[in-house]
Amino acid sequence: MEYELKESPTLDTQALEVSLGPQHPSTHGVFRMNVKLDGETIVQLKPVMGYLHRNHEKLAENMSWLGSMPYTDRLDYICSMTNNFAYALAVEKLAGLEVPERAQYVRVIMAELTRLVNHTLLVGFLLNDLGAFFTPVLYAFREREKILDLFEAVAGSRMMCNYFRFGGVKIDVTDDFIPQVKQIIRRYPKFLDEFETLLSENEILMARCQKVGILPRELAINAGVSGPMLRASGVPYDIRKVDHYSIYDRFPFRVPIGEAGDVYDRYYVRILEMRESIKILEQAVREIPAGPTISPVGLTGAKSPRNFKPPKGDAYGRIEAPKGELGFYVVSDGSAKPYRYHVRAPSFINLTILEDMCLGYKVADAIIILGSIDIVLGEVDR
Amino acid sequence: MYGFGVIKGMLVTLKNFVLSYFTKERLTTVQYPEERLPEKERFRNFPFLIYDDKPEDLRCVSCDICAKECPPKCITIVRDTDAQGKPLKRPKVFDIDFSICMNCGICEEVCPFDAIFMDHEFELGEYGRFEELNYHKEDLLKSAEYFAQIRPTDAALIEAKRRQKEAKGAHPTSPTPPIPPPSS
Amino acid sequence: MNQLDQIFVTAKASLLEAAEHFLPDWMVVVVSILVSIIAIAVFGPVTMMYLTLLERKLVGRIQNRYGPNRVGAWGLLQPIADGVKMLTKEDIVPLGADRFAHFLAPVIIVIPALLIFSVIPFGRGMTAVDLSVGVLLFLALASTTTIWIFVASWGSRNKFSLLGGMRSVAQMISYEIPMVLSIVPVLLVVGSFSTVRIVEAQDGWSWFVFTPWGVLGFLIFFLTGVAEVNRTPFDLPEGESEIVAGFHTEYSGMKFALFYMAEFMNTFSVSAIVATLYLGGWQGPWLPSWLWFFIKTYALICVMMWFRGTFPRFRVDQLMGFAWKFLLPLSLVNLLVAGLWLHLKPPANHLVSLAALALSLVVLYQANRPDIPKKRNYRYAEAN
Amino acid sequence: MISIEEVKRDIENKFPGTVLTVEGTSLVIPRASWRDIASFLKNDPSYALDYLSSVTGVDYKEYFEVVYHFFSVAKKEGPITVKVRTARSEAKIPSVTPIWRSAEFQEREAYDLLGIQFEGHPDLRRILMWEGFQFHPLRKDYVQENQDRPVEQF
Repeated sequence: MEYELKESPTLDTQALEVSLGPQHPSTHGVFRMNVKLDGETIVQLKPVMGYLHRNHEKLAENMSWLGSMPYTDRLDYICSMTNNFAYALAVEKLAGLEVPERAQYVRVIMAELTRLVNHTLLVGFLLNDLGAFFTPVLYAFREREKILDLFEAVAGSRMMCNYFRFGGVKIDVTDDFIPQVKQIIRRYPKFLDEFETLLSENEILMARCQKVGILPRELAINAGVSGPMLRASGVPYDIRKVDHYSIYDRFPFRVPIGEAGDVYDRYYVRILEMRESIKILEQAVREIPAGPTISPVGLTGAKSPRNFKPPKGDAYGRIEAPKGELGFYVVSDGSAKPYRYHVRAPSFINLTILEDMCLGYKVADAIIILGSIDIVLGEVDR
Repeated sequence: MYGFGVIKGMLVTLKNFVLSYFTKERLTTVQYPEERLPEKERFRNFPFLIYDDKPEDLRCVSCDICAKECPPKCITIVRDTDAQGKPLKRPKVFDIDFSICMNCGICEEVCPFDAIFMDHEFELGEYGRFEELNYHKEDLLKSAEYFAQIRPTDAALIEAKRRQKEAKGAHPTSPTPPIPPPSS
Repeated sequence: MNQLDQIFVTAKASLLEAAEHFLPDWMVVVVSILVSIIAIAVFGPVTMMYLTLLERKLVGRIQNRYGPNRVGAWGLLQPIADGVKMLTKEDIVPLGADRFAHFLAPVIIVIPALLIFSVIPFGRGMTAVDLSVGVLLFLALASTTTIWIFVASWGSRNKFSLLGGMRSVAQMISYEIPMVLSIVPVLLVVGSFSTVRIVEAQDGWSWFVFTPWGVLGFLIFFLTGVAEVNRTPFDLPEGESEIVAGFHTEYSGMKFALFYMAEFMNTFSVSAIVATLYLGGWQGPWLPSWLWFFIKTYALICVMMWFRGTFPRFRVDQLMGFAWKFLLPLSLVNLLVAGLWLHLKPPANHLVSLAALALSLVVLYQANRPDIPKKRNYRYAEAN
Repeated sequence: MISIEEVKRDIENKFPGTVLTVEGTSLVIPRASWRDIASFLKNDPSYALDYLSSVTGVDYKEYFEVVYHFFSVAKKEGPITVKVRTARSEAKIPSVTPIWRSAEFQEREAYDLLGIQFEGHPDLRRILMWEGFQFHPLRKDYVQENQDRPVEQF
């Protein structure tokens, strides 16, 4: 998609080059967009990233397999549980570890709670980008707090959970965990209803978000867009449904899809996904069995990581993280350290088509398009 | 009807405004220094070293496993020696740089001697970034009673395990917990 | 009762009476002027300081927070602490800035904001200057703010500032027109530009907001007023999520505080003028007149803050569309409605004007229909 | 789900002369014919690999390997893992960005961190490291600071 700068026959005009970022209130971190403007219309947009780069992948090559687990927390620091999940899944695939039943349920519960956290926060931040004065964000924070308290009680930390282990989870959940999840399940739909009354039908929000940043279906697939963004463009592709990883084939949830592929669809698909997540949680809480939470083989990885040496080979494990397809490609040479460890970060790849979505729209639109992609710079820059 | 959604949104904020005066559910702010949230038992912050009866009796045998496993490598251990230069099973230096530590809890997990645990103490502000945050052995020492106080469930489990081990240890056949061979 | 009502007036009168004993006549006039000036010059910034506190408290509660509550009881000393902080902060001028313009803009922008106070009738007999062109003065002064905003944005030599300044100019010019047009019916009915006369015309409960044209005029004037003072949802010139802080991106310390002060004083004066024109100013039963005035004004300010706590921001083109496609035709229609109402005899005038209003609203709604966003239905992928 | 052997047979029938090898669950494709095979894999209706999930490079000390993970959104199948190898001295691989847009940033990343040149990439610049950075940090011979240094050295 190209946008032509309109030449005026009488006036000598020039495109205005603005650097949105790296210190900008709405780039969700240190992200920079080099923008060329015709008035307020975007003519060209070049994303610049890497300000938060710490060579995560090289770090992982220098420590034991387990040692990378706390570092995955810091990729997408809003949903550390799903990052752990993807890494554990990839290594389990590589080492051929079985995960006990109870641990599977705990993992699913954690992943879905994380999805709730992420999507609620995203909607709040998107509204902030739209110019709402922090009200939706703080409502989102209010509810997120309840879930983070739960994470703290179970894993010991609110955001940097470091809870998953190869072949299970670090420690069994506390006794009052299940009742508390039930309370969240009761509470959350009410909150979502209130949130939606505040936002979904607000004419200003609808006018701002509809027909903005349209991402056509074919381009979305071709550009490797994943997660709610892909589904908002009308592609019914959910890795939980396609790969049936962990125990997701036991949960009959639905996959919401959008039609226009604009910002409003991306917003609303996320709201609907949260409602589906609550259904998964309901069922998981009902069915969770008793038993061990880590396989005895996996214990080597947890108790003495230096003895954990997956066989030679490579594996690609991917999950439907809240932001999209989070994949870990791990190569083992049979030693206690990964030979190669690669993160397929959803927010990084979703940024590929940022320019295509923004051309021809206003500066204000570029901000909300970026907001609707849902990036976390910890994951983009790695 | 156009404009209706806007008005509904305003009613939601009005509801929140009014209810924030009446329900604790909506007004979630905790006035921190005066009010505090209850501590979660599993909450982990920075590590500390545990001793049983008196501060000289460290459980740590300076096996260096935690220092090797620590992902950001914030632990430094130097083994103590006796007068003849024979290495002793206790650390001479045990430093944890809190400016590097990322509270992951792996040291606690891998320690075979139950000597290092994660603390609940979080008010650790300092005016400097370097030596002030490098905690030495003396700063890290805390008693087993303290541990039992902050984490009763874990302490009970570990106490039971240790007692079992001690009972076994009476037999000459069972060795001390094995130290995994360090791999390159 | 009457005493309480006239307490400020009598205070000033007795002060002048005391001055008469040992001052020449012309000095008494000067003192009288000075008293009014000082009262306004003190009142303006103090109002601004406590409006910031009010806003933070209100929005805090809307967002389920406490708001400032650490400095003084209920945070009452917070504005003073903020003022001290602002005064002691480093004043940073960008290297490439036009130093003169950069300095001039925040200084001058406060002046029109203060001057507007001179025509506001704070209570019965409590108008600093009863100008025969009071409303006109308000309009003129309110629109000069734009110039200084643009000077600030140009002088800062920052692209974000420039964008903010341009947005500001475009927005102010667009909203000025429906704003002026929405006042015209009031002038038509009262037959005077004087704010005092306008209030007096709304004696008893005959506030203009209770007439068909008054409701519409009130709504239009209030909305355009919100836009005029750059408050949410029309705060594009300083839209912090898009252009960092708009025209005051490059300002710090006291210069920034001056912009803030101007904004809050404008908020107050716009609310005051809305109250004066449509809500009967200081008219009201039982309570002293000045109390009524402040109740009405603060109620409107609280509504503005409520807006701020609720709404996202418009986009530039939508903002313009709203002004030109919706508010402008509506205010023209309102003029016609007011004319009908004035010309016909009651009760026919109410009926006819209401009918005309309803008809034009329907027509406008239909005409704007393509631009109105629609609710969507979502489907789910088939299970697989 | 098509097995990797079938894919190999199909491609070898379609492109006579190319020799593919199967390693584990992945397909090693020679560099020279990679561009043609890539567009075949995307456009052939029996594969329809329209979704390139992950592109990454691995430094195997003797050679570089670029690993592609393909999925089919249309058929909900996958993954098909493709590996393309190149010599370390002259690391060049045809770019697949014109075929799959998702490779754009990932190839830039592989170029940045491993120094693999992707021929035909529209905008091959460094993406994570800064402009002017000399090295490629994910290479195994990249000299890094000592990880196990004692605290005193900080």
